[in-house]
Amino acid sequence: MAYRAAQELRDADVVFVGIGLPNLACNLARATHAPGLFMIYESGAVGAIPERLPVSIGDPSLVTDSLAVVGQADIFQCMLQRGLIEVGFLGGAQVDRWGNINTTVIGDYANPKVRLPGSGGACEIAVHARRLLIVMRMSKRTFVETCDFVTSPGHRVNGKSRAELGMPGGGPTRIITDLGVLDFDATGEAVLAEVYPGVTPEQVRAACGWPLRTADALRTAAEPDVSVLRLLREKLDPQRLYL
Amino acid sequence: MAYRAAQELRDADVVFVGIGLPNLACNLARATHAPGLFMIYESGAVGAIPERLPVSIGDPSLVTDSLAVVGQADIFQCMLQRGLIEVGFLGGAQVDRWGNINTTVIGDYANPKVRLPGSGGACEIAVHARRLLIVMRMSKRTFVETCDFVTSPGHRVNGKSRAELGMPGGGPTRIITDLGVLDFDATGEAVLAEVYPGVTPEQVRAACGWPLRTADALRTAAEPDVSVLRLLREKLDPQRLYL
Amino acid sequence: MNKLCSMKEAIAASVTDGCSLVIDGFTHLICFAAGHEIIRQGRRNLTAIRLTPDLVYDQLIEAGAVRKLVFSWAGNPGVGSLHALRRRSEASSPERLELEEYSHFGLLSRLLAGSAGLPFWPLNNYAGGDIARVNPSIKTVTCPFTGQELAAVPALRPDVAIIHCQRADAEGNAQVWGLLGSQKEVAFAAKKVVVVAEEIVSTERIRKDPNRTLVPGIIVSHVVHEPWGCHPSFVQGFHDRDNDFYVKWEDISRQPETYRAWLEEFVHGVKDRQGYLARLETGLLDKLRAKARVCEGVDYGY
Amino acid sequence: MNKLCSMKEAIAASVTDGCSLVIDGFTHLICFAAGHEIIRQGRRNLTAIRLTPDLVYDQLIEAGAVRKLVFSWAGNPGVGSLHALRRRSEASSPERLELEEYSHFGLLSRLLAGSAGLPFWPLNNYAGGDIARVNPSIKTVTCPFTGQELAAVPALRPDVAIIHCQRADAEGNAQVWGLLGSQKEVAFAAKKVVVVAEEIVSTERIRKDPNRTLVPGIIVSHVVHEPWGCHPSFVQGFHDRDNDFYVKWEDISRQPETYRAWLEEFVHGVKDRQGYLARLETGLLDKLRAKARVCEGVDYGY
Repeated sequence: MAYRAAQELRDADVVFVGIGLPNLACNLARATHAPGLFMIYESGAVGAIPERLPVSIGDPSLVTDSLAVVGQADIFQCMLQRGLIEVGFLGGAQVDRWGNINTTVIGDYANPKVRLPGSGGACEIAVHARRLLIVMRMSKRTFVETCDFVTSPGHRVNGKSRAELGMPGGGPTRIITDLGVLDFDATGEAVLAEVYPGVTPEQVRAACGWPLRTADALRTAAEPDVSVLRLLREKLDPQRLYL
Repeated sequence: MAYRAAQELRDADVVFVGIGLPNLACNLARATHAPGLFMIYESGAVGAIPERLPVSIGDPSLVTDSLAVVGQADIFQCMLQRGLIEVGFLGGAQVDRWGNINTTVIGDYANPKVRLPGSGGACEIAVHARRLLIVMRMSKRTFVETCDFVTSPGHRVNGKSRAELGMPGGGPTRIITDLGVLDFDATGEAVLAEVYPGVTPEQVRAACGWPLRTADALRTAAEPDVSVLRLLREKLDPQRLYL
Repeated sequence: MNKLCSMKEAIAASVTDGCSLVIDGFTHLICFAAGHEIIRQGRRNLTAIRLTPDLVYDQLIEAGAVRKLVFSWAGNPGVGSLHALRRRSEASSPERLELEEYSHFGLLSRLLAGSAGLPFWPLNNYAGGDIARVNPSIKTVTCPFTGQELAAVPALRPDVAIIHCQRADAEGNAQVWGLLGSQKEVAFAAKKVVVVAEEIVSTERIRKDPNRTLVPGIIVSHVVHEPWGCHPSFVQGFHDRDNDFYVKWEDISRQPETYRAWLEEFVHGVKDRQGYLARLETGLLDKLRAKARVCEGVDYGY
Repeated sequence: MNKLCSMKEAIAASVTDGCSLVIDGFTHLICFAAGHEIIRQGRRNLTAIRLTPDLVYDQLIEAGAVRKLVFSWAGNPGVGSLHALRRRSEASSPERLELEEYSHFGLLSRLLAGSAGLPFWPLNNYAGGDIARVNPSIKTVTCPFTGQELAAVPALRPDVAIIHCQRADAEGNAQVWGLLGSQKEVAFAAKKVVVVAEEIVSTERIRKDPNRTLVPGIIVSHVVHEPWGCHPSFVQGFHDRDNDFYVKWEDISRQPETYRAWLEEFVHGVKDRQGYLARLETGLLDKLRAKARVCEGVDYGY
């Protein structure tokens, strides 16, 4: 997943980097095909070049040798809301066919089965980033017909489109899963567009909580080569926190 | 005037310092009875202790050795609008009996006889400072029945009180002139409260463009002693910019 | 004015039962020492506010100090959950914690309004998601120029803010570098500010680099000298984050029994921060101490 | 990306006839060199924006480059008037300059909205005075929580911002200390940013002290190396304000004849900033050069 996510990043993209796997994908992209990737962390580090894989988005290694460190008001107002962020990265506990994401509760909000961490900056990243990448492992429990709670809005929220809701960002462009990749069609619905080698479309559909449609031209994803795997395992995530 | 204005300042007051005479008065107060005077300049210098009399409120001597230097957004939002400023100091081309001040135009706004610099931070200082001191030389031309333009609001603006207009600051407390001092009565009207030695109430009234009332107990101001005069002339304003 | 005092005195004088409180810091500069002292003093019914309530907030919750949490992301960053918070907020919980939640930008906007002396702050926006639906404090405002509808949140003015910094003078002029989080906004929004510093320096030294001053002493009421007061969080230029502790915390905090035992040993069982530090594994502080990366100074001459 | 170019190239590529422009700086870091190059290139019909239009804006006006001025305080600070501005705005003037005026806080709020990507910004307030009466861009907005009526101003997005700084790298990462004015807000509000620096340094050197970076290179399109580009304004740590010049300017600018003669000699009559500096009184730069007051560095280690 980290490898496939990294492939979505282009050199010189300005990326709003979240904790965990997105961070790993960005570091991989920077170490391979996108050395000019510009990483902004919601903690305030701008143009960071961390020497170690940061465990938290507020790791001190993000500060040392970054291009700028600013308050969070500047990050959210002058970078995100101002429209400077090209790529946002989100994961979550649930996603639906419109790319709505839930990171708040499983069950009823007032009386939840599981209390999750909440939005953090996710809601505004979903609203403002020009391209949004969603990275999540796939199962019927996580890819759901309807999210228990919409923390971060996708292409249609409670029946309304992004345009109707006045969202400046472009919305989700892809969902990168452990089985394949979902793209979004013109109506904003996620469709299966790419499978990993050895995975069948049926397997993907079986792991999806809604009747997943398949794109006309189904792609097969490339496998990471040995050097990339070694980079991930030995250098970027030696503790195997996200692999 | 500088001496009389300085007397209005108390040790530990947080003062929003403007250019020119207010600046001189603050430096005098700091050099005499109010060493703890805390000076904030609209240029962004907080807790400044300038080594020379700053010619401009943006002089580099205000920066060196100040306690903090911040952007103007912080000065206006977090200091002034937040209500941290105890004393503001303003002058102008015209003042009326309610303490409204004009620093914008003489004559009609669209077609002015004289174009003045405009508000700068004066309007918001008048709105927010808890105590406002006005420092102006007195004449029928400057102490007028009605200001040609109200740049900075006093106690009554176009017939409305500060409370009606929702102004958080206390409004003008005194007008310090070259002839004496005007206080404001309960209705917000300026009345003659103090004359300098050798000045008669009649002289003051003759220099005022509205029928100036006299307070019940008229005070006489103390003269600055020789050491203060020497301090002003030799140390604080050796170029006699404001004396 | 010299505002120096001990953590015990600062907390006793500023944090009262039922007050609203921020112990700020975004992963960086989180003053665990202040939280522990609040637990020791037995404060109750606090409204605890922070974008990222973390371990020390969870400890306050477990210790019974908190009635209500105002937040935007509650977890053990990079590791897992806040278990006291989960126990007090999931369906099976007997004594439910009151939660008021925003996104980061939303809660930050409340603090921005508080710090700027405005009654509300506009932001773009909550876009039809469920956060605004379940939180009645998120309303809308219409731009008087474009007619665009924006989100609006009300000003937040916490009773007390506790701000940890690298250095401060005795008047509370506090200098911070590295991650700034929302420390400035929190300090200006609060009614009372406690500054906690790794190092107390002369006012003269503060004046040598005025652009580094994040919080001016005029808004500060107490100054505490508490080196290592942020462990296991970090202080740029002083010590690293104790990542191992964050990882271990997941196990310690998952069961109420081990959680309580930890509080007993490291909070109730010690008198002050010195006592806490003395109980840490030998050599840990040396291991966490920062390797110097000193930048050059700049010229303030004219 | 290396964005270094000459002032001539930067102005030619960014400032077009009829565009809106900020040459920012609050007494500090005012880039006179940029203003003079704009005059030399004969730009016309500019909308010139700044809280404090000063001598260089007045020179742009006298040279016929400006159609409209958006401002909050127009004078020669500490000395007197801007005479070209007065000649073009008082009753007897034949060709009237269009003026749009605010208080400092009002105009700054327009830039804050622009920099934050919001359509408007609220502030408290214009309180019944005449500024809001004569400026239709100042409206009101009602707080959705308290019902309080506040002033509101629309976002300002200038076409070009010119930001002078102490040092920048070739990508435009700009570091500033001393007075910060509204440089950050102006840079983020603008559609195109030109950074002018006293010193061009390596990116590595910028990265040594990231908290000093005021403008990140990602929003910068051109970088110009122009030492002494701010004379007679000042650059903390580099050179003092030339107060004598400001005082003398009152006499030079009062009469159109002497004013035009000065422009002829110091702007039209020279090729670039080097030419301007060569015409200054011998020894002046040495006199103005800052006496060093270098602060200590801070530790970014972990």
